[in-house]
Amino acid sequence: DDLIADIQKRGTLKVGMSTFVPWAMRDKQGDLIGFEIDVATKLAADMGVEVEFVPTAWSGIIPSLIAKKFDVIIGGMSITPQRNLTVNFTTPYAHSGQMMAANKKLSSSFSTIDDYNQSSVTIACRRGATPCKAAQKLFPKSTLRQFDDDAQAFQEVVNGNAHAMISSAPKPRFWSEAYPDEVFVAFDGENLTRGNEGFALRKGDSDALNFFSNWIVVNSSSGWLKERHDFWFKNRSGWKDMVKLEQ
Amino acid sequence: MMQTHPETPFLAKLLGVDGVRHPKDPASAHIARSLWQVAQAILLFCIIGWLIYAGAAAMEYRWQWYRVGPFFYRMIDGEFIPGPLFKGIIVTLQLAGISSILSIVIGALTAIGRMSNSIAGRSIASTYLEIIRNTPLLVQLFMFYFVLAPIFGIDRFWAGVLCLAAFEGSFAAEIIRGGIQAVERGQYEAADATGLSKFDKYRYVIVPQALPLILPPLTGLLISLIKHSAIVSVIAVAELTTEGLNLISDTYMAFEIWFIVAGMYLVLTTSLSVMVNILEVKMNRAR
Amino acid sequence: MSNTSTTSPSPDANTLIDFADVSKWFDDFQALKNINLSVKQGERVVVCGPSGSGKSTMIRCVNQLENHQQGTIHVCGREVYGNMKQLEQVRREVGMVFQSFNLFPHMSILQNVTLAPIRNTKLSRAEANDIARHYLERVKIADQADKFPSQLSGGQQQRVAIARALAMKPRVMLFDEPTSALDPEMITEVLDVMTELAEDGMTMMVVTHEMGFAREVADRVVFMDEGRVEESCTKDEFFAGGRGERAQAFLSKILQH
Amino acid sequence: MSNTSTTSPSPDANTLIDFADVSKWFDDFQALKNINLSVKQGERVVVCGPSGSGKSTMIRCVNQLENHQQGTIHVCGREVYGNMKQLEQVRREVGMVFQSFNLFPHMSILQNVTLAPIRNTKLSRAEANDIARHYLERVKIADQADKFPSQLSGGQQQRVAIARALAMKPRVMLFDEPTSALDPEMITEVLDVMTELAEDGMTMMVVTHEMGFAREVADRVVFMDEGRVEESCTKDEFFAGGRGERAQAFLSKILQH
Amino acid sequence: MTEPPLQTRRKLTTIDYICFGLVGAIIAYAVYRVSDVLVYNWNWSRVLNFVIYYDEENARYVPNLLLKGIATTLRLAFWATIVAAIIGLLMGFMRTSKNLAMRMISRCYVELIRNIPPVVFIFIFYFFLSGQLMPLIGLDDIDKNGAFVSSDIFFTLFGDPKLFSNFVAGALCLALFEGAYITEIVRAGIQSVPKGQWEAARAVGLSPLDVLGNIIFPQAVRKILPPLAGQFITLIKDSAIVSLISIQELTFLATEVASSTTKVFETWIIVGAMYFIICYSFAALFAHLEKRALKARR
Ligand SMILES: Nc1ncnc2c1ncn2[C@@H]1O[C@H](COP(=O)(O)OP(=O)(O)OP(=O)(O)O)[C@@H](O)[C@H]1O
Ligand SMILES: Nc1ncnc2c1ncn2[C@@H]1O[C@H](COP(=O)(O)OP(=O)(O)OP(=O)(O)O)[C@@H](O)[C@H]1O
Ligand SMILES: [Mg+2]
Ligand SMILES: [Mg+2]
Repeated sequence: DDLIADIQKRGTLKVGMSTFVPWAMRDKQGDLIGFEIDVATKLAADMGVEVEFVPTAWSGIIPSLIAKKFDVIIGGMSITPQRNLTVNFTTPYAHSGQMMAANKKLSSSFSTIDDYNQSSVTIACRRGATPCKAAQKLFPKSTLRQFDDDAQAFQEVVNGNAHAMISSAPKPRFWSEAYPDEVFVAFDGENLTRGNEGFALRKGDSDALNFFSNWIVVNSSSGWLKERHDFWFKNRSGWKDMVKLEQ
Repeated sequence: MMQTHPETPFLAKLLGVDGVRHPKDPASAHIARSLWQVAQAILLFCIIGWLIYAGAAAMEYRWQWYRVGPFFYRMIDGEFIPGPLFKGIIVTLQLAGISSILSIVIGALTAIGRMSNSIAGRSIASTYLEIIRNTPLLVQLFMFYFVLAPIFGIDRFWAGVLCLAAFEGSFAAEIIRGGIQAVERGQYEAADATGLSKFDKYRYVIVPQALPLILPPLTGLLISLIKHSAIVSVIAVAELTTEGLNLISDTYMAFEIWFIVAGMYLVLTTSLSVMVNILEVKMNRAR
Repeated sequence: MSNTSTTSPSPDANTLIDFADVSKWFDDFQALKNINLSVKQGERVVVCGPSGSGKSTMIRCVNQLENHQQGTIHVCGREVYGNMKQLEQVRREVGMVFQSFNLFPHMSILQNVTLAPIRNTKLSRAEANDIARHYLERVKIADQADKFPSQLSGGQQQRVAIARALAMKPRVMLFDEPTSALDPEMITEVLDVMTELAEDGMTMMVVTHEMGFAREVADRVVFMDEGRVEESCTKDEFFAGGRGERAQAFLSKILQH
Repeated sequence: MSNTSTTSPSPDANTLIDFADVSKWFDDFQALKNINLSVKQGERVVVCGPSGSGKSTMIRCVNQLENHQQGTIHVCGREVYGNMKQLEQVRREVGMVFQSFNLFPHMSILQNVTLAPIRNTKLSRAEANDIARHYLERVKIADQADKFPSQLSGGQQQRVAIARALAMKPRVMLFDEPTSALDPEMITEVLDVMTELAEDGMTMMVVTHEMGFAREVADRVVFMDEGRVEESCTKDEFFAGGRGERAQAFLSKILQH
Repeated sequence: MTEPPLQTRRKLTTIDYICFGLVGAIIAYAVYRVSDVLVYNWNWSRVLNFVIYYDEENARYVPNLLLKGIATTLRLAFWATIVAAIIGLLMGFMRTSKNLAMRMISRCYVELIRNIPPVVFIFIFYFFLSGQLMPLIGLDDIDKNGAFVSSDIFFTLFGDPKLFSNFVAGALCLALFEGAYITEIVRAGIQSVPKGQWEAARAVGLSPLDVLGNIIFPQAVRKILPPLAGQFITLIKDSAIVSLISIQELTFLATEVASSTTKVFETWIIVGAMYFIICYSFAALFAHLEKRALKARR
């Protein structure tokens, strides 16, 4: 089967994604906005088809891809060998880092990785996401709590139920700004690891893989991807109005 | 109408096949007919099974059953290391066990409140019941976990336990109330007429008669509690479904793991139902 | 006891119901024991006997509401047998009236009576209505045709049940204690209808304890006990005392009431 | 009409039950209409009347199984009223026997009879057993003490119910159609026990249609109709015909049976 | 005829005051914790904006995500109830059949569904079976610009045509799930018809189909309808579970809103209230209808 031909024939590109500030989120009208939304929209436009987003719970995103609920995942999914055994990845279209937000009361004295790497420390993350892998690797001794959603993990830190949470940049920074008294960004905002996010595709169609990969190569050398990435990730001033943040 | 001739073959009795047998219908023909009906059913299940299999094949999914062993347990140097699924089912059982006891307590209190004359008892009990009945369990769980738990400083496991107990408690309340009200009116009157105090009336006359009516559905409640406990995976309590989800996100072997998890629940709940059935039959016989 | 029962030849055309060596079990309990009995065209048979003696079971075997397991039963010349189509045929020639009326509560009286003619014999609604009204008149209840069963008294309901059975123009009517669920005042109105039916020559098999009725219309009285036909004699023989000890004892209890 | 009931002075010590202007409603339906009636120590009152006339309701007001809404009822000198403690006291002085026995099915006969003495008067089990056996003997059923209610016949069950009521040594006994759920052979055995009780001087209020019993033991017959006490006269007056039209009509129907 | 005396109002007793006091104390403590101990910036308007929002360009209020979610939830419940009723009817009749194979199949169906956690069932069915089924019946390829598909009627009935195949899969999932419970309702309804009705129907020589269609079913329906209405409400609630497979109904959109805004408390309190209002009003409506039907029958 030929995915590209199918998409052309159907006239729509179905994109699986999951809400994940600022990769993809809802503006005040309830419409989807974010880095990935821009990427997928341009991708579809370049293919000459319409784009259709299929918002999907993170834990079901791979089974949904396999069950052909959509053609491709453009969902800030980091490339890992484990995942690659089940799905195909394109060349990375973004390189996110992992950042850590920590509770001021519990962990203000912590400064090194080793401080967090204790069995008495609880670290929260989003189930199945790269940050969890990173946390496992960086803090093997600490207790890991996995959630279906980043916001839940973060609330745990705000409430002092977890010492810290790891998430892809820049979310920990955004959140810490909202709760300056309770939460701070650990390690001065330094990225803990560097991720490689690619589109995920079903196995077995190297033509499609080749097409998507080269689309990414073209758009990153033209600087478009970086420009969009900076718009969404550097700070919130560009899109604050869209989501109507009061702070 | 279940009728069996004295000479109805054992097999037919066992299967509960209608024992209606015509004079000209020898025992062997009767067995043949029962077997034919069983065969029909098996055939149908085979067709369904084949459809599923064909579906799976068409999906070009790479089955990796050989990898599932360590999910249950590993033996390292003769030492038993429980795997995630094993740990998960233990947590599931703990969860169900604690919340079933709590739910019976909540149910009993609610039932008493609803049946009492007290305005507070009635209004609090019925408010509780209406709220539980008219919102989804999933939303209740989110409320418990995201709203109540942080407010009262309850941890994840207990938030799960309390939510399940509150949910099942509403059913327990109705079971208990139903059982008590199923005791004949004449029994209440006879107890009153002999001048028993209210406590004695319930302790010696009503409750002993209500218990046999209450116990079987209450054990049924335990089964549904085990089922519903799967939902606390949403708040990351490390029970069976959560462990399954975590494994899936680690390995992406979605279907193998879902089938295993479903199978484990099925074994747990059906074996419990069978036990309940046996219990009920025994109690009926005792009566 | 053999599992295969012998096939008896169909009895002569005049015999509408014929039991040959019929036995029936409920689980391990034998409710009918080698029943032999035949009812001729136009004959009126009253069946009596103590409670649990198998009267209902026997009469319900005629139209196979209960299936017997041994022996053969012929009704209107056909052997009743598992074959559904043939059985439906037989049931249309046999009308039955139950102790508890069993009217269809969701249908009006008229619908109750017309249902079978319309569904079974494909009569038009108008034709069926005519027939129904005729029989409702016969049981003296035509003015209630549009009511529902729950609006009628017990006696009226039972008369509707009789009309419903008659509307299929059956060759035999079976009655299973048709008056025993009725209040005393209503018993007579149902018995009157039954007596008229008997006088018109309908073949009838009636389970009843109303000995007055038996004395008036029965050709034959069958006395059952513990699943056996203990006695089967003409009305005159029976009431003249030509009966066994058990029947004697039973009768004396019944008449004491 | 006032909502607050007036407190009448307690009637003289000899009066065990006293109804003064008692009315009772079920929703909008008035089941008792201004009942005035008193039962003296040792008196045996039979209450009769057509179905739905309020006999059960009246007798059940005595020990407040039904609550009246107007007027006052005194039992053994105490006004029966909402107060639970006082009511329990009254109920221990009043024994009651129901139409449907209402034995406790999960207890043995002996336990049925000893429950109230043990729980209410804190007797030891041994003492209670002695009392129970005494009353069981009195109703001629001591040999069944260890059986369960479901193992007894209706008549036996009703006699146990009488023993259970007597075990509290009540000053009054109430009977609500104690024989109407029984088969004919069993009626006599229960009536015999009741007659003996009457002969021993027990104060009794009995709802029954057994006119033979009334004729034998009653001091007074009360006839009710539509929630009113229509007639209340001595047995002799009543049976001698000194009664109103309605009572007359009712009695003729009853005796026709 | 005298009037019944007015019922005296029940009085509050000490126990009542203690109970109310306890509940009040718990609520007061919760408020205290939220304001003093727990750190949280309440912002109701941010979430309420997702219920209904003010479109400044056209100067009017527009339903936003959460209201759309309710619409989807109701659509799901509606279709799933219809399909589940059909499944339940079939299986319910099979459950009372004389044929062992029939009984075995429906029994297995009911037991299987009732003994697997809904969460697990939904995942398996959705990803495994519906992944096969939907392309097979070609729902993925419906013409999204066809006259009917792009009409308002279609939108009212099925929602966004783009999500149609997903919607159908979710509805089927729920239907299959609730079908097991409706099967039991139907079975109870059929078995509530007195044995005498079967016998009377057979005795007048009706064919088996006529017996079921004309006698048993019409009587069973009266017993079936009220619990079926109740099951519809249950289905509204149970539909929350398909949020886990990303059907765009109320609970799923609520999780999206919660993670977009990080306003978790407000989101779930509002969504809980929305469910409550819907389910409670339906329950009241059905109770009213049932009462009226009962009166009409008398
Ligand atoms: N469905 C059944 N299952 C088991 N036993 C049954 C069933 N129907 C009847 N019996 C038993 O078969 C015996 C005969 O029953 P049947 O109803 O024919 O008696 P009967 O003569 O009609 O009595 P009655 O005068 O009480 O109606 C009884 O002992 C009864 O208990
Ligand atoms: N719990 C109740 N609720 C409503 N109405 C009732 C109730 N109990 C009795 N009634 C009505 O009160 C009236 C008197 O009933 P009661 O039982 O006292 O009559 P009765 O004289 O004992 O009749 P019977 O001889 O049939 O026992 C009847 O019309 C009855 O319908
Ligand atoms: Mg019978
Ligand atoms: Mg009465």
